[in-house]
Order: sequence, then structure tokens, then C-alpha cells
Amino acid sequence: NGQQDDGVITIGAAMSSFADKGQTYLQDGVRAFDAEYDDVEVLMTDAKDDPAVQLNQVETLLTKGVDAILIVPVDISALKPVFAKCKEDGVKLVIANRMPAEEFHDDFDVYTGSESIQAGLLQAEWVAEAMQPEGGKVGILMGPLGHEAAMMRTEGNKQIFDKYDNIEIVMDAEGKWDRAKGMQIAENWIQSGAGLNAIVCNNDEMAIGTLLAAEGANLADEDIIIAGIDATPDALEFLGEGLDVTVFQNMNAQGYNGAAACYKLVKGEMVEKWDWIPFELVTTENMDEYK
Amino acid sequence: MSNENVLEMRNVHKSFPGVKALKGVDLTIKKGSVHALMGENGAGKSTLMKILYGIFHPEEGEVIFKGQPYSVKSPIDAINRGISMIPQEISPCPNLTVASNVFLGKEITANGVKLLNQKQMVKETQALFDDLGIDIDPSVMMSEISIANAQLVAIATAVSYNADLVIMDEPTSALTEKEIDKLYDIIRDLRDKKKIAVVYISHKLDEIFTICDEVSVLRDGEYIGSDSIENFDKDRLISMMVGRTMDEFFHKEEAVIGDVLLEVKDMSLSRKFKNVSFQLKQGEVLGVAGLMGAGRTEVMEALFGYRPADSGEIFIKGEKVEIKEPIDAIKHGIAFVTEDRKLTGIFPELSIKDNMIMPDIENYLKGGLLDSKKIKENCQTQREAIAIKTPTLEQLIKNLSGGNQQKVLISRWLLTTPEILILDEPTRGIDVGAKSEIHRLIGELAKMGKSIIMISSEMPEILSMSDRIMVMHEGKCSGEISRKDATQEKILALATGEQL
Amino acid sequence: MAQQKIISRPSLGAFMNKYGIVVIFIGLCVILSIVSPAFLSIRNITNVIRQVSIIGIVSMGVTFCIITTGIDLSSGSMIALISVVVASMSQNAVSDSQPISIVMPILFAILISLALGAILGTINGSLTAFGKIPPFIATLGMMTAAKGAAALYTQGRPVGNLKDAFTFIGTGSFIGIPIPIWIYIVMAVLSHILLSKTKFGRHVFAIGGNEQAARICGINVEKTLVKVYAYAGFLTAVSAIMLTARTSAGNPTYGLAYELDAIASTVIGGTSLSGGIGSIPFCVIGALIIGVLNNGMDLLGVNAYWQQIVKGFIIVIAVLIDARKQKRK
Amino acid sequence: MAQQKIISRPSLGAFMNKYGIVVIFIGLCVILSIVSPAFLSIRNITNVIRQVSIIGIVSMGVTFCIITTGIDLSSGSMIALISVVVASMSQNAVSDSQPISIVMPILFAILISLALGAILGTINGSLTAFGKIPPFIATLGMMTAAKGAAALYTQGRPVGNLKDAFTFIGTGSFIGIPIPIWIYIVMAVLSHILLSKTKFGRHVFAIGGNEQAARICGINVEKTLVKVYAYAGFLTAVSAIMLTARTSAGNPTYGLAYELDAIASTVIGGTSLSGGIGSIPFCVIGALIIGVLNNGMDLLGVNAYWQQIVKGFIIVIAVLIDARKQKRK
Ligand SMILES: Nc1ncnc2c1ncn2[C@@H]1O[C@H](COP(=O)(O)OP(=O)(O)OP(=O)(O)O)[C@@H](O)[C@H]1O
Ligand SMILES: Nc1ncnc2c1ncn2[C@@H]1O[C@H](COP(=O)(O)OP(=O)(O)OP(=O)(O)O)[C@@H](O)[C@H]1O
Ligand SMILES: [Mg+2]
Ligand SMILES: [Mg+2]
Repeated sequence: NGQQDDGVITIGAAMSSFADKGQTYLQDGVRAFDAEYDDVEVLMTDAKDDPAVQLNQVETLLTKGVDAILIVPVDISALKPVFAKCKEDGVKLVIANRMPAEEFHDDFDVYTGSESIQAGLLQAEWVAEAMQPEGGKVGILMGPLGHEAAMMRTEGNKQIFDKYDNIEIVMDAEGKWDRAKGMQIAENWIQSGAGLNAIVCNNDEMAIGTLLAAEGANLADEDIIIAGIDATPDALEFLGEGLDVTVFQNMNAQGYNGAAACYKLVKGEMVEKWDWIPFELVTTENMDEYK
Repeated sequence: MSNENVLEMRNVHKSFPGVKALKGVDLTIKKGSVHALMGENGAGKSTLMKILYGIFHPEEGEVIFKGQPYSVKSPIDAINRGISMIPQEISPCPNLTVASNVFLGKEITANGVKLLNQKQMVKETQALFDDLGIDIDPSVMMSEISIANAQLVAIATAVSYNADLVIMDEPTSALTEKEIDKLYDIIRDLRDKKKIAVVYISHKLDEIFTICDEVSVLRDGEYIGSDSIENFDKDRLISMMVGRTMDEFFHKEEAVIGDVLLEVKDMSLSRKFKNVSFQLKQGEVLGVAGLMGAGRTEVMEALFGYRPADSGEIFIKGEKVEIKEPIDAIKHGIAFVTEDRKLTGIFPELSIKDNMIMPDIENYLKGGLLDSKKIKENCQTQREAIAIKTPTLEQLIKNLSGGNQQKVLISRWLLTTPEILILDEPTRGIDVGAKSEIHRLIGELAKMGKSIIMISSEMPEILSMSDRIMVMHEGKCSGEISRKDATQEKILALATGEQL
Repeated sequence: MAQQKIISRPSLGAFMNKYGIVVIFIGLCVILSIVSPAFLSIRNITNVIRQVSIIGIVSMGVTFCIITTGIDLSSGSMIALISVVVASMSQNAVSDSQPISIVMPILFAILISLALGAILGTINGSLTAFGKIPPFIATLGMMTAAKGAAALYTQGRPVGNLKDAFTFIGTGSFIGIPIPIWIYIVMAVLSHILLSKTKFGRHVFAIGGNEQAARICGINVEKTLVKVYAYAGFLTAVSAIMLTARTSAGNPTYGLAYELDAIASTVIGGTSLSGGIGSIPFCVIGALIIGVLNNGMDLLGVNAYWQQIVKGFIIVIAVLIDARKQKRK
Repeated sequence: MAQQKIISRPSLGAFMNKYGIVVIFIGLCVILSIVSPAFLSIRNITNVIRQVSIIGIVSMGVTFCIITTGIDLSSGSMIALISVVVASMSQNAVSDSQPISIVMPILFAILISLALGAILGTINGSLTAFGKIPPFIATLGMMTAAKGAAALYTQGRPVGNLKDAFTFIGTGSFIGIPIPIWIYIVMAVLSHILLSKTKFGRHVFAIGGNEQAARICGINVEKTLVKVYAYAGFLTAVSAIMLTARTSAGNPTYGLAYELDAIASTVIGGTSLSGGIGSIPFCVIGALIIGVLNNGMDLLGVNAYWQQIVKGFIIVIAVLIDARKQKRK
């Protein structure tokens, strides 16, 4: 295998979703790398969050004869066929953003990103501390049921809250990453008289929905802790004005580094297997760095 | 053009995919006359009229209406130019009230604002009905009135446009004698008082001779000729229509009548019929007469298990049988050709063959799969036996003429080799030629020893075909008359609830 | 005439026949107010109605479509598209942080968005009326295309930074009642009059009852159908504007599966999928049933997984016990 | 009678009438093989058919439903549910890392899953046949409930760690042809025979063409409908098993919007939404058109947003130029 005759390296970038905002920043990173190097051509596909479609697209990319695959897995447990196919074709495989289970760690060349659970842990740690000493009740707004990020972030939240005796998770619901849905559920929770002290959201869009609901119900910033993940530009606008904390994940860097790893692997250069891009907690204190 | 004539059509051509429906037809209608348009099923009568009403557009031809060249794009154009029509397939909107149906497309809106003036519409509908002597409440839903009343509403609607020419395409197919008389009054009123011309299409020859002034005949999409009614007799009219001479009605021979085969005892269905009992003997044709809505259809539907009765007993060859579903009836050798071909008869998108084998597919299976050879053989035999006109048995049934569809449906049930054949209005809307063939077929079946129940609203048909006549009135058996005693007057008397 | 003996004594059966779904609704409310005291507060009721307003307005358009024996699967995607369009035109200021930002008077932005909704609806209507494509397929095509167009317009990103005057539509109140509720009421009254008191509405029923009959009576079936889908598109746009204003953002992911909720509301409200039958007040009840259900389950803290299962059951059961339900289509 | 001169010379019009969609399909393939040389490779063709097999099998069940004038919206969610069920029963070993893990012979796991599909289908069918609920609503309810049940079963997690013998169904080959393609062929032949050569198939057409007449002909409409939906559920289960085996995991998010692709394939394949018309070979062509389109756009590297827009257009255009299309429903 290796480079084509014209010396251009083609990278097949099998992205999970073009409709997911966070992912679009990762895709921008890939595009930025593509723009920077003349001898790189990136073919990007959109799996629309469907693992079967992603598999189809990987097959199609391999049929086209790409030199390396950069994949953001839709479903980390559904990667086996991808490993098999890449091995069969002798194509380099870089995984970005969502980490496969340990048993598969020999089946790919590079991982760039972090562990989703970390975001949930960081977020919940901050919230739990902020709730001390009284503790209180928490509601968790989750992304789509079965979605890797939703699952792991929620898992991280639960691990932390379980450690505190005075914190109880009393509500959870599926906000589907959606601001309107998140807002609707938060409104209902606030009406329910359950007396939530914090609403922890799997992403910023739902957190913004929550804070709009809180505003609508005339709750002051101090009355309720609202936490998001992603540190989107919108969320940064609201930080300190209802939103208390969010978590930044450098998606752009993941995309850029992923593409770069593909490029180097094809050229035969040495690349570190694990390219950790850690989560960073964003609060009112450090928010200016992220704007 | 002579100003005697309200309408002249010349050399009109119209084809449909695969069919040339009109091949240069001429038609001249005099002012203030009732003009009969005659022809077999599929001759092109409805097509010609639909062209006038803007539903179809001719490929060729010239139309002069009230001295002006006439060409319309849609029914609303036609109405505005002065032509209204009662279509052959009466089709109201069942989900609207009677008044809304009458005013559909010409709703009255309140002054200034565009909101509907429902009250005014009801009032005007009532006035229209009073004027025509129709007794229907304008504010009930269309779905709640009987077919006959729906037909009257359609007639009233067509009349209400104050057109110069009113087209009536088989307006009496769902009416009984009483309502037909009312229709005659309406037509005479239009012709004599308002000088409105009427085109009248019907397969019932009596009606033509009662109400029409002139007759035009079509055959196979071609214009055969016109003349004033005085110059016609039935034989001449029939021979013009079918191209040969024949009897209007086949007269059934006396058949050998055997033992009682079927007995129905005290069958009742709430609000439909009550305590109906009758017997049917082997080789017998039992005519069932009555006014529209007497409950004849319902009795047969109950007998067949389609709409099971609340109470009552059925005996076949002296043994009591349970019929809860049509399949039970089929298993007991009963067959049922329903009155509404479209609603309960044909599978329009299936071939003639598939339509024929539907009730007894079991008999055509070989190793679990359909045996196309056997299907073809049986259907072919049947097709030849009763002369179904079609290029191939693969033809979709919806492409056949009404008469041939009816023959396919009769074939369907004959293939189940029934002992008892129920025929509900077997010749409604069917032309003279096909009708006489179906009558001959009924005669032959009786001769073969089959027992037949025939519901009919046509008096001559009942009288000529039945061995015995049962008359129903408002859901009850009002009497039975044997073939020799039967007269039109007696049947009518029983049908209207009088005692003999 | 003898056959007119149709008995119409006002029995319990007849009442349930007509108002069964109202009884179901009241029953649901009673149960909820018993198990959750918070349910009956003025504030929660306002809350529910405001939440319902978005799907509720869409479902009124769907009612028109379904009465003509049609359907509209495109409303959810149209909401996504119109939300990003209206958001991009209601910007506080031209800004690089937003994927698209256009500054103009919000009245214009709203009018353009309403027009866009009506135009997309007109395309749906034309495809089905003139192209003779089944409305299920015509609107399925629109659903797919509009979703793509929404994502294309903003490169998959949300559009925030909206003018306060604009967000007021979603968050403000007038004499104590939230603006979205006012809009819902106005649209319901407008739609009700249109459907039951005008020539247009009468023709909508006629087409649904018997298209051939409607044609023969001189009704321009094609034009009426186009108007129906255009009106549905217009209502969808109203809904999209409200949603955008309420969440202070437009997003190409908005509206996901709203069409199904809207159709469910409509059918629970007794509109027959075989056409010819339906009414706006009952459509409102249908939407309220779904809204109350969602609200109640959140209030009670029903587990997210169970919420869906319960919702599936309720949709079926409401239609099952609604005596007015039409025969299988 | 004279009017029966139905001319049946084999004209171009009649040919297009019958095989228009095949022509569209071939045209699409020709264009794609010109613009993308990779398209016609054996490997890519195998790819396309394997990819199509999943939706393709679902769409055959949908064809049965639609012929009876029904519809099945629940197939996507049923795939989600069955995928997690079969995955949970095809575990390599009992493991704590999986939300549910049951070890049993894979034949049992498969049989149980097929039975589950048929049972869920039977519920759909019973609701519509006996409950007289419009199938749109019955299957919408099932869609919502099954999705919730899938998530509940695994607490929203995917289920991996599957036996190789199981994943072989999705990834293995037999005489050079992938197993999913074999299964697709077998199911297509089976469904074709069932629909066009058996008593059951004739009854399906009869019910779709004229339910009242079917009853008069002694057909047990309710029983037949239940069988139709049960068979659709069975095919959906086959599809779910293939998907699970192919991706080596079950996931409650699987199958999202598959029902719409399946319905689109069916209708593009000429099945009339007003019932009574349809065929399995054409349904296969319909599914291939959608599959080839998706594959071709990926091969050409068409922008993801534009892909959706193009797909929306193609759905509409294919139905628009298919001369067999039925009148508006
Ligand atoms: N819409 C249509 N499409 C195709 N063929 C048609 C259509 N309408 C009528 N035909 C054909 O045109 C011919 C004339 O039909 P038409 O309905 O005018 O006959 P008719 O004289 O009114 O018969 P009937 O007495 O049965 O009403 C027939 O062969 C019929 O099958
Ligand atoms: N739409 C309706 N709703 C309620 N009852 C009806 C309706 N139409 C008819 N009926 C009743 O049903 C009974 C039988 O009606 P139907 O018209 O079937 O009788 P029929 O004797 O079979 O007439 P036909 O000559 O049409 O065969 C009558 O008592 C009539 O009042
Ligand atoms: Mg006719
Ligand atoms: Mg009758």
C-alpha cells in the first residue's frame, strides 16, 4: 500500500455526525490539516450517528483506496468489523474522540482524544463541592439513550455523586442533546416541587435550556447549580449568568491531531500511540481563556 | 345551426389508453326536449356526457351549445355555461350534511365577510326539496341517508343550477317505482315549464318510452342514429343498440322443483329486519321483491354470515347449521353475488383469474403453492361457458365493462360449485344484451338443479324469472306469491305494506 | 320514508361517542393531580400549555392535511430549517462567532420566515396535487431535504445571539399570560374558523370525503390542496419562530420527530387518517393529552426509559378507547 | 362485446409503465460508473448489496403491510430492541462489563429473537385488526414503546462481547459471497413466493384491493392481517440479527429512522400506499436505488449536507417519473 503515484496521501475521515455541534469543531480540525498540506486529500463521510452507516462508509472509503482511516466511532462496541477490514487492506487506523474498550487496544494505530467518563467526573466533582456543606438533590439531563458520550458522562456523574452521602440523584431524563427538550424537562422538574439543588447536563445545549427554564421560573443564579459540557461559544456567554460550570474538550485539536497522525503513519514516521487531549474545567474564573 | 337545437356535437373523438371510446360521434338535442341516449355497456354514453361536463376533453370534434362554440375545462365551467349533470356513479361527500352537498362548490357566504351562511343554505335546500316534492331533512349527514335518497339529492342538486341542459346518467339505478314517478314529475316540470332540455341515459327501456321525446343510439363508440320516440318500438331500439334482434327478457322455463334445501326460521337483526322465515327448494328460483330499503340485502347478508343475525335458525337439507362468517356459508355450498359490484364485489387491481379463484383458493393448491395450470383451465372453461368478453384472463378486472365484471363475479361463485346461489340485483346497470345472457344463465343453473335466490327491484325481471316470489316490506316478509298468481299489482301492494 | 328511522336519543353511548376523548383527558388530569400535587398549580398549567403550544400549532396544520387524506411528515425538519433561518436574521449584531448573522428589523425576519414556511408547504402541496405523488412520499422527500438544508445553512451549528425583541416572543408575557399561549389561542381560533366556517374549510372536508365528488361539484382540488399544505407550512413556521424565540437559538437539530408527535396529537384528537373527519378543538385536546402526559411523567420523575414505553401505550390506548375512531384505513 | 378491443401491442409506453423503475435504476448505475470508476468493481457491488440487505429485508415486510393498505413505523425501533436482546444472549462469556450477558447456544438466541420479532409484529397486527386502530397509530405506539424497552433492557448501553460464531452471520462469506447477501436472497425468494404464489399472498392482495369483497369471499381478514404484521416483525428480526452480527454489538440507538428508508424503498419499488399493488422484486430494486445512491454519493465525496438534500429530491423524483405510480392516496 502506501502513497499513490501522484504522491498525494488520501485520508478517509469517517465522522460520526455532522449534525452534532461538538463534532463539527472536530471536523474543522481535520479540514484545517487538509488545507495546510498540499499532499493530503481528506474524504469525509457523515454516519448520521448510525453505526451500520458508518461501517458502510468505511467500506466505501476502503474501496476508494484511501491510505488511512480516521474514525470517530458512533458506537465503540461496534468497531470489530472496522478493525478487521483495515487490517485486511493494510490501512492505518486512527481513532478520535471516543475510546474503544481495552480488549481492542491492539487493533488500531493511534488514539487521539480523552475518555468521555472524565468529563462527567470533572463536572460532577465541581458540582458536588459547590453543593457542600448542605448537599442536596440532583437531576441529570442525559443525551440520547444509548449514545456513548451520554452514557459515559452520566456514568461519571453517578460515580462522583455516589461518593457523597448528602447528595441524592432524584431525577433523570432524556433531553436528546436538545435545548428545547432540555428546557421542557427542566421546567417540569422545577414545577414538580422536588426542590432540585443542581441540574447536571450531558451537554451545554441542554444546560442552556435548563437555565432558560430557571430564568422563566424566576429562580436566581444562586438557587440552582447548572452544569454543562462542551464549552460552546453560546455556553460561555451564559457562564456566570445562570450557568455555573462547563467542561472544555479541545475537539479541534482532536481532529487536527487525528489527521496528522494518519499522515505521519502513512509516511512511515513514528507516532505516539496515545495522544491524550484532556478535558478542562471552565468556570467564571478561567472562562476568558476559552472565548 | 337551427335555433331549434340547444346542443350540437359533431364528430367527437375520445380515446383512453388502449380503448377508443368515441369514434366520431354526433348528437343533436332540441330545446325543451327529453333526449334518450342509448347503448350497451361501454358504448361511450357516459364518456360523451363527461365531455360536455368538462371531466374529459375530446381529441377532436366540434360542440355548439346555445349557438356558441362550446369548450369547457372543468365542471365549474360547464355549470357556468349552463350544463349540469347527475353523474352515473352517485358520489356525495358522506361526511357533509345534505345541504352542504347540495351547495358544494357554490356555497353561500355572508355579505361582506367570507364566512359560510349555513342557515341560508339549509333554508334554500329545504325550499328546493319542497319544490321538487322531496322529503329529506337538509341538515342530516349524507352518510345517514339511504342510497335512494342520496340519488334524489343528486337529482335535486343538478336541477338547482338552473341550467339549460341537464344530463341524467342512469338516474334511476338506485330508485324504486315510487321515486321514479317523482323523477318523471321533475323532468316534465323542467321540460314543460322551464323549457330545459334533458339528456336521459338508462338501460331500462320502459323508462325511455315513458318519459323521452327523442332517442339517439351509440354502439361501440360510434353514432348509430337518432329518431323521435314515436318511430321506435322496443324491438327496433334493441336491434339498433346490439346490432341484432333479441328479446328484452328471457323467459325462464319451468324447471323440475325438488325438496326443500334451505330453510330460514325467524331470523332477526335489530333495526334491519324481524322474524324473517322462508324456504328454498332444489332447482327453484326464489324472487325477492320489495321497495328499496325493505331489508332484502340485509337478510341475505345475515344468511351468508357477512352481517350475522341476532337470532334465528338456518337449516340446510333439514339439518341445523351455524353460519357466523362467510366462510361457513361457503362451506355449506352457499354463494353470494352482492348488489354493489364496486363495494363488495371486484378486486379492481387483480386479474380476472385472481378475481375468480378468491373464495376457493384451497382447490388450486399443489404442494402449498398455487397451481397456475389448474387455475387457467378452470377459469378458461368458465369464461367460455358464460362468454366473458376479454382478450386475456390476465386482464385487470377494472378494465372490463360492467356486464362482463358481473359475469366474472357470477363465475367466481359458480367455481365454488354451490348448491344455493344468492343473486342480489344481478342485472343492475347492465345493458339489455348482457342482461338477457345473465337471465339465460340463471335459467340454466336452475335446470341443473341449483337453487337460486334472486333479489331484484325490476318488476319484469322478477315476474319473468321467479318460480316463487317473496315480498318484503320494512324488514318483514309481507307475503309470498307463486309464479302463476304473480302480477305487478299484487307485488306492489305487498311491497307497500298493503294486505292482499 | 320508512328507512329514515334513525334513532338519535341522547344516550351515554352517543355522548362518549362524541366526547370520549375529552373524558380521557379529564381523567388523565384528575389522576395526575391526585398523584402529584404540583400538577394543578396555575403555574404548572401555564407551563404545560406553553410547552404544548409548539407541537399544538403544528398539529393544527397536520389536521388540515389529514382531513384531505394527506399527511405531513416534513414539519419537524421544516422547524429545523426555519429556526436557523429566522435566528440568522434576528441577530443582535453582525458577529463572527455565529455561523451566519444578518441584522434586520425583526418584523422582516418574521415575515420572511413565515413566507418560507408557506413556500415549503406550497412545494409539498404542489408535488402531491399536481405531481400526483402520495403526500407521504412528497413530505418524506421534503423532510430529508429540509433537514439537509438546515445543516448546510449553518454548517451544522446552532445560531444564537438573538435580539431581545425577538426572544420576547418566546419568553414574554401579556397580561400575565405567556406570549406563546396567546399565539396558540390566536392560531387555534383562526384555524377553527378557517376549517369550519369558510368555503375553503368546506372544500377541505369535501376533498377528504370524496375527491371525485368534490371535483364534479366544480371544486378546484389541486388549488385547495396546495393551499392546505401552504397553510400547514405557515403554521409550522409560526411554531419554528416560537421555538427559536423560546430557546434563544436556532439549531439544525431542532424539531426531531415533532411530526410524529403532531400526527399523534391530531389522531388522538379524533381526526381520521382515512380523511374527511377532524376538528381543531379536538386537535387541541389531543395535543394537551400528549403535553400533560409528558409533563406528568417529568413531575413524577418517571424513569426516562419508562417514559417512552408509557407514551407508546397511551397513544394506542387513547385511540383504542376513542369510540369515534375510524375503521382501519 | 365490441368495447373489449383493448389493444396490447408492446409499446414503449407500456414498457416504461411496467419497468420504468428498472430503467431509472440502470440509468443511475450507468451515471455512477461513469463519474466514479470505483463504482463498478466487484468489491463495491458486493458492498452495496450487503449494505442494502438490512433495509432491504425490512422493506419486504413493509411491502406486505402496505399492500393491505397498512404501514409499519415500528421496524426501526424493533431493530433496536431485538439487537440488544440477541446481543445479550450471544455473549462470549458472562461478563460484568456488559449490561446484560447471557450465554446460550447461538441457535437458541436467534430463534428467540426471531420469535420476539414475530410476537411484536403480532401485537401490531392485533391492534390494527381487532382493535381497529389505524396501523399508522398502532405501529407508532409500538415504535415509541419498543425504543423505550430497548433502552430499559440495557440501561441505555450497547452490548458487545459477542461470540464469533454469531458475528460470522454478519461478517462471514460462503463461496465468496457474504452471508448477509445470501440471507437477503433467501428472504427475497421466500417473500416473493409467499406473496405471489400462495393462498396467503392472494388474500393479502385481496384485502388491500377491497376489504369488504375479501370478507364476502370468506377470507378471515383479521387473521390475515395479524399474519402480515407477524411476518413483517419476523423479517425485522432477521434484519436486526444481521445488523447486530455485522457491527458485533447491539445498541438501543440502532435502527433510527430505518422505517422511513424501508417505506421509501417500498414505494419507490412501486408499491401503492393505497393498497392492493406491490411486488417483492420491485421492492428489491427500490432498496437498491436507495443503497446505490448512498454509496455513490459517498464514493463521490458529496458533502454530507448536500447528500440529504439530493436524497430527498431523488425519492420524490423516482416516484414522480415512475409511471406506475398510483393516484394520490
Ligand atoms: N377513465 C377511463 N379510463 C380508461 N377507459 C375508460 C375510462 N372511462 C371509460 N373508459 C372506457 O371507455 C369506453 C366507454 O365507456 P363509458 O363509460 O362511456 O360507457 P357507457 O356507455 O357509459 O357504459 P355504461 O352503460 O356501462 O355506463 C369503455 O370501453 C370504457 O371501458
Ligand atoms: N345509512 C343507513 N343507516 C341506518 N339504517 C339504514 C341506512 N340505510 C338503510 N338503512 C336501513 O336498512 C334497512 C335495509 O336497507 P337496504 O337499502 O339495504 O334494503 P334492501 O331491501 O336490500 O334494498 P335494495 O333494493 O337496495 O337491495 C332499512 O330498514 C333501512 O332503513
Ligand atoms: Mg355510463
Ligand atoms: Mg339492497
